[in-house]
Amino acid sequence: MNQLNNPTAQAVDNTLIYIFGFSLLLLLGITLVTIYFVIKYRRSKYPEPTSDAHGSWILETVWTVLPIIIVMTMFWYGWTNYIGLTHVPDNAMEVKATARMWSWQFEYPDGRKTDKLYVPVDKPVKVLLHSADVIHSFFAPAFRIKKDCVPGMETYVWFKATEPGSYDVQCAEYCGVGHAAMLTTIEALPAAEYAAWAKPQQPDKEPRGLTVLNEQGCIGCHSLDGSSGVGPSLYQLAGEEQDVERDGKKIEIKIDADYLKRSIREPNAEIVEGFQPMMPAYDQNTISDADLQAVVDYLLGKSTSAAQETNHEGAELIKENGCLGCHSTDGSESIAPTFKGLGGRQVTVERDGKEITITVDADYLRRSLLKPNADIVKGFSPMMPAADNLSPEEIDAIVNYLLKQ
Amino acid sequence: MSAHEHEHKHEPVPNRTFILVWVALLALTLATVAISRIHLGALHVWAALFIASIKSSLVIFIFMHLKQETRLFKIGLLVMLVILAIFVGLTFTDILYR
Amino acid sequence: MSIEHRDDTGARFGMWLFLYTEVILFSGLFILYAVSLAKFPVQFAEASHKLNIYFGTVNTLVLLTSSLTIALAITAIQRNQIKRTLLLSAITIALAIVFLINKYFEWSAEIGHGIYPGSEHLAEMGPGVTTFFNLYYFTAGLHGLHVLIGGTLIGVVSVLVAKGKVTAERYTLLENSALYWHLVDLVWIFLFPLYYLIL
Amino acid sequence: MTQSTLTYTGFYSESPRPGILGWLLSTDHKRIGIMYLCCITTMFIVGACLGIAIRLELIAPGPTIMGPQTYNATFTVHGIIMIFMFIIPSVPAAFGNLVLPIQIGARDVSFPKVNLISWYCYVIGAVLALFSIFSGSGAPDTGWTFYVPFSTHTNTNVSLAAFAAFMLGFSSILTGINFVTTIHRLRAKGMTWGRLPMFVWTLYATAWIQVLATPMLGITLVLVILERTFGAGLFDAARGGDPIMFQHLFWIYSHPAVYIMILPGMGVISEVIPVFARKPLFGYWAMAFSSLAIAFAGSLVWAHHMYASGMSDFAILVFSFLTFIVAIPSAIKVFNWVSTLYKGSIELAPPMLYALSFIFNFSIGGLGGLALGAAASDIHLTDTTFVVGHFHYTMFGGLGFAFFAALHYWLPKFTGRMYNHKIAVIAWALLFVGFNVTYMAMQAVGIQGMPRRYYDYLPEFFPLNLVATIGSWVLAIGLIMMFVNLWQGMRKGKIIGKNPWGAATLEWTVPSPPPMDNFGPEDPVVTRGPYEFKGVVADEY
Ligand code: HEA
Ligand code: HEA
Ligand code: CUA
Ligand SMILES: [Cu+2]
Repeated sequence: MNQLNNPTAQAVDNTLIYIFGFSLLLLLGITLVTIYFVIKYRRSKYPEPTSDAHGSWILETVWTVLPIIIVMTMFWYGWTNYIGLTHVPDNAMEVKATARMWSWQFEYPDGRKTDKLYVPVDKPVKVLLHSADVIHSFFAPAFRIKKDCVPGMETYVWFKATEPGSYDVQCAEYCGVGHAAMLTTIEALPAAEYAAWAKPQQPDKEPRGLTVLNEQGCIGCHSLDGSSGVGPSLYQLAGEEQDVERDGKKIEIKIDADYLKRSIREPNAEIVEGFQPMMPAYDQNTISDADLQAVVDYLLGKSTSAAQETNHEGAELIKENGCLGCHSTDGSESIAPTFKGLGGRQVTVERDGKEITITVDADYLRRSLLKPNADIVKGFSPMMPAADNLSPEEIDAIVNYLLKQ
Repeated sequence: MSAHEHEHKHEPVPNRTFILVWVALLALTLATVAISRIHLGALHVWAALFIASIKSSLVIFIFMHLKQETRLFKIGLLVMLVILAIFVGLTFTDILYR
Repeated sequence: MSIEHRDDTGARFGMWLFLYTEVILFSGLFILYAVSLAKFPVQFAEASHKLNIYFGTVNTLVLLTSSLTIALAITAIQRNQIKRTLLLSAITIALAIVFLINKYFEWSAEIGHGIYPGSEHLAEMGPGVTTFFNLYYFTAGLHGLHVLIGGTLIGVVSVLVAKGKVTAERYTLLENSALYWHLVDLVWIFLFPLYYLIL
Repeated sequence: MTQSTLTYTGFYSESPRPGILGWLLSTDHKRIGIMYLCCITTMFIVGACLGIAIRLELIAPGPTIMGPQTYNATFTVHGIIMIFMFIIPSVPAAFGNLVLPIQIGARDVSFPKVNLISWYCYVIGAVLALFSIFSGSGAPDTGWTFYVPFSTHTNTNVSLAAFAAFMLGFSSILTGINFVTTIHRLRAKGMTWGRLPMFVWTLYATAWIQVLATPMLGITLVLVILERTFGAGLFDAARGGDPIMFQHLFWIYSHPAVYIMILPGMGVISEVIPVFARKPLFGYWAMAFSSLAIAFAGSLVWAHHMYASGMSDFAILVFSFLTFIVAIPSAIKVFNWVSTLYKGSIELAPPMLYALSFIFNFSIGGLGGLALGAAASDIHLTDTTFVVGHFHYTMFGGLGFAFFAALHYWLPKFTGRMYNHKIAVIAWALLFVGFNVTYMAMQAVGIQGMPRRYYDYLPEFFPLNLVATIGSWVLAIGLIMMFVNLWQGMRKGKIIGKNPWGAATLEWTVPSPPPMDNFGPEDPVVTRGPYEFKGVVADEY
C-alpha cells in the first residue's frame, strides 16, 4: 500500500480513519467498563447484588440518541467522500478495460491494446469497465478504487496517480479457478516517458487486396483462416494442387494467378470439387483490373509474406489477450496446458465424450482457439473463452508462434 | 393453556354471501379484460393491479374468513404486505436510478 | 406421549403464516417481472399479445369458481352437511383438473410455436420478449405446481371427511386446505392481468 | 460421586416407543432438539475442519496443500455448511426447541409433527449438500453466494447444492412458523408478554424473519436451478436478464439471515448475563423492542452488500443510510448488557465468560460492519478479507460464542451432569485468544487490500496470513478441548440438581433432565418475572 496522497485514496482513507477512530473509542470504552464492573462487583466481594435497578428510560434515550448522532455523522462523511469517487474530472483520459476469465485487456483511445494499464502521472484516468463473460471486479488498493465489471453493462472507476510507479490491480469478484491469478498492474509513467510510449507508430496499412475482398463481401463465403464455408477457403492458396470440374470433366490444376483471375471473372467455368456453382461473376466495373491484380497478389502473397513478421506479433498477442493468464510458457501447468513444446506434442483430448490422441498442428490450434471446448485436453476442464474477437491474421500469427514453441 | 379454553367458533358464512362475492369477482374479471382493450398507456398496469387488489381483498376477507379472525391475523397480514412493499420499493431505488 | 392438545385458532394461524411464505415465494418472480417491465415496456406488450387471452380468461373463471365451491364446502361442513361438503370438494378438484388440462393445451400450443425457455425462436425475438416468456413459464409453472398440490390436499381431506375423521366439530384440516386453495386463486388473480392483459 | 449413574433420566427413558425409533419418530420438542444439536455440532466440526484447511492453504503465497479448484470448492462448502447447516439452525432449532416451550410453560410446540418434519428437511438438506461434494462433476465452486452468471456457467455440481440449501431453508421456515404460533398460543397462565424471558423475545423476532425472508432464498435458488437446466437466460444480460437482480434477490434473504443468526445469540447472552450477575436484565422493554427493531430494520438494508456491484448511486445512498439505522438497536443491546453488570454479584462461570467475550467480539464485528456500511470505505473494503474478518467476528465470535455459552449453560440441564469448570475456562481462554489473533490479522490484511476467495496472494500479504493461520491452530486446540470437556461432562460429570446456576426462568424449576411432559400433571402458573432472583438459591453440585 504505497502512495496514499492521491485523491481517491484520500477520500476513502478519511472515512476509514474517522470510523475506525470512533469505533476504537467505543470499543475501548465498553471493554474497560465491562472489565471494571466484573472486577469490582465480583461475587467473592459482593455475595448479593447491591442494586436491582430494572432500567432507566433516561439512560435508554441517552444511548439511543448518542449512537444515532454518531452513526449519522459516519454515514454522511462516508457518502460525501463516496461522491468524490464517482465525479470524474473533465480532463480525464479514457481507457477501456475488458475483463475476461482470467485476464485484463486495456484499449486506449488510439486503438492500441495492452495487458497492463499504462497511464501518465498527474492526469486523471477514467477506466470504462466491461466484462466478456462473468462478473469480475477492478480493484486497485493503492487508489482505494473497486468496481465490478458486469457483462452487458458499462461501469467505471477513475483515479489519478501522483507518483510514477507500478501499482497492483487485482480481480476482487470471485470468477472461478483463475480468480486469484487475475492480476495486472497500473504503470504510472512520468509525462515525458508516457508521451514516448504513446507515440502513434504508423498503423500497418492493410493490403489493398484484403480491402477489396472485404468490400466485395467475398469473406462471406470464403474464409481466410482455412475454416470451411460456402466457398473454398482462401487460406494459403499459393501453389496448392486443386481438383476442379471443368465442363463436366474432373481435372487437377495448380493454383496460380491466372486460375484465380479466371475464377473471379468467370467463376463457374471451373468448380472446385465438393462445391456448388453459385458464385456471381465480377467484371471490370465491379473489380477493376488493378484491384483484381491486388487481390490475386494478396491471396498468393499471403502465405509467404505474412509468415515472416508474425513471430513476435504472436508473442505480443498472447500477452495482450491474456492467454498467459492461464497458459504458462515455462512448462508449469496450473489452470491450462502449458505452451512450452506445444508444436507436434502428442495430446490426449476428449472430444464429445470419447478420448482420442492427436498431434498438435495448425488446424488443431486454430480449432482450439476458435472452438476451445470442442476438444478438451485430458485433465483440464472446459472453461476457455473462444478467441473470436481476433482477426484471422492474428489467429494465424498466434498459431504460427505457438507451433514454434 | 390460557388463550383458547373457550375456543371461539366461527359462525358459518351464509351461502348467498359467497355467491354474491363470486359474482362480484366475475364482474371484476370482465372489467379488467374490458379495460385492457381501451388504451391507457402506462396507467394500464396500475388499473389492472388496482382491480386485482380489490378482487384479492374480497377473496381474503370473505372466502378466507379473515373478517371473522382475531386482530392477530390481520396484523400479521399487514406486516407481510408492508415487508413485501419494502422489498419491491427498495429494489426500485436501484432499477429506476441506474 | 408428547402432548398434542387441540388449538384450532393456532392451527389456522400457522396456516396463514405458511401462506405468507408462499406469497413471498411468488413475489420473487413478480419483482423480476416488475423490473423487466420497467426495462422493456414495449417488448412486454408485444409478447403478451402472443399469449392466448381466451385460455387465460377461462382459467380465471375456473379458478374463481373453484374458490367459491371450496368456500361453500366450509359452510357446508360447519352446518354438518357432509354429503354437500363432499360434493363441493369434488367439484373443486374437478375444476382444478380442468384448469390443468387447459394449461396443458395452452402450453403445448405455445411450445408448438417454438416458444419455451431456452428455445432459439425465443432468442430471435429479442431480449425483452425472451424475458417475458421465461418469467411467464416459470411463474405459471410454479403456480401450476401449486394447483396440483392444492387439489391433492383437498382430495386427501375429503377422504378424511368421508371417513368421518373431519367433522363439523373438527374441520380445521379442511379449512386449512381451503385456505391453501384460495392462495392458488390469489396468485392467479395477479398473474392473469399481468401476463395476459398488458397491451 | 462422579461415577454414579443418573437416578432420574427424564425424557431419555420416558418414551412411547423404545430404542432408536423412539427418537427418529418422536415429536417431543426435547428429543427433536437433541437430534438437532447432534447434527448441528457434527456439521460445525466438518465445516470447521474445512476452515482449518483454508487457513493452511493460505499460510504462504503460492500453492501449499491444494490446487485452486479444490480451494474454491473448500471455501464454498465451508461457507454453505457454516451458514445453512450450522449457525442458522444452531441456536433456534437446537436450543430453541429444547428450551423455548419449557420457558413459556408449554408442554410442546404448537405443531410437533411439523417440528419433526423440519428436522427431516434439515437432514435431507445436509445429506444432499455433502453428497453434492463427491457426486456429479466436482464440488460446487461458486462461493456460498451462488452469484450468476458464474453459477450458471460453471459445470460443477451447483444445482444439487442449491437444492440442498433450498431444503435447509424450508426446514428453517417450518421452525419459524412453529415458534411464532407457539409463542402466541401456548404461553402458560400468568406468562404475560412482560414476563417472557429475553431468549423467547429474540426467538420470536427471529421466527418472523425466518417466515418472511427465507422464501426469497427459496425462489432465488430455484431460479438458479431452472437457469442451469433450461438455460433460459433470466439473468443473462445478452438475453435481457440482469445479473445484478440476482444479487438483490439473494441478499433480500441473506442479509435478514444474518440477523436470524445473531438475534438468538443475543437472547442467550441476555439470559446468561443476569443469572451470573444475579441482577434483573437492565432495560427489559428496550431489549425486547430492540430485538423487534433489528428484525424489522434488518430487512431494509440488503443492498449494502452491493455498493461496488454497479448498482445506482441513489440506491447506495438509501441503503447506506438504512444500514447505519440497524446499528442503533444493536448498540442499545450492548449498553444494556454492560449496565446489567453494574452493582451485580458477578460470578465468572464458563457460560458468563463466553457471554462477556460475545460482547467484545460482536462489538468488534459490528463496528467493523459500520466501516463496511459507509459508502466510501466499503468501496475499498468490499470483497477483501476485511469482510471475511467482519463476518467471522459477528458469526463465529458472536453467534459461535453464544452457541458455546448456551452449551455450557443448558447442557447440564438436559444431561443432568456438570462438566469440569477448570478445563472449560482454559479451553475458553485458548479459544478467545486464538479467535482474536486469527481474525484480527485477517481484517488487517483486508485493509491492506487482499481480496477474499484468493487461493494465492501477493507477497506483501504473507506475514499477516501466517499469523492468522497460526492463530487458527490455537483456536482449534481450544475448540477440541471444549468439545472433549463437554463430552466427558455429559458422560461422567458430577450429577446436578434442578437449578445449578440459581436462575429464575421456568426450565430451572423442573428436574434435570426434564420429564417427557415437562411439568407434572399440573399446568404451571407463572407469578414472577424471568429475572427476579430474590429467594432463588442455586443448589450445590
Ligand atoms: C451474524 C452475522 C452478522 C451480523 C450480526 C452483521 C452485522 C452487521 N453487518 Fe455484516 N455481514 C455478515 C454477517 C453479519 N453482519 C456476513 C456473513 C457478511 C458477508 C456476506 C458475504 O459477502 O459472504 C456481511 C457483510 C456485511 C457488509 C457487506 C460487506 C461487503 O461485502 O462489501 C456490510 C456493509 O454494510 C455489513 C454491515 C453490517 C452492519 C452495519 C452490521 C450491524 O448490525 C452491526 C451492529 C453492531 C454494532 C454497531 C456493534 C455493537 C454496538 C456497540 C459496540 C455500541 C456502540 C456502537 C455505536 C455507537 C454505533 N456486513
Ligand atoms: C459460523 C460461521 C463460520 C465459522 C464458525 C467459520 C470458522 C472458520 N472459518 Fe470461515 N467462513 C464462513 C463462515 C464461518 N467460518 C463463511 C460464510 C465464509 C464465506 C465463504 C465464501 O466466501 O463463500 C467463510 C470463509 C472463510 C475464509 C475465507 C476464504 C476466502 O475468502 O478465501 C477463511 C479463511 O481463512 C475462513 C476460515 C475459517 C476458520 C479458520 C474457521 C475456524 O473458526 C475453524 C476453527 C475450528 C476448527 C479448526 C475445528 C477444530 C476441531 C474440531 C472442533 C473437531 C473436534 C472434534 C472432536 C472433539 C471429535 N472462513
Ligand atoms: Cu476475475 Cu475474479
Ligand atoms: Cu448484510
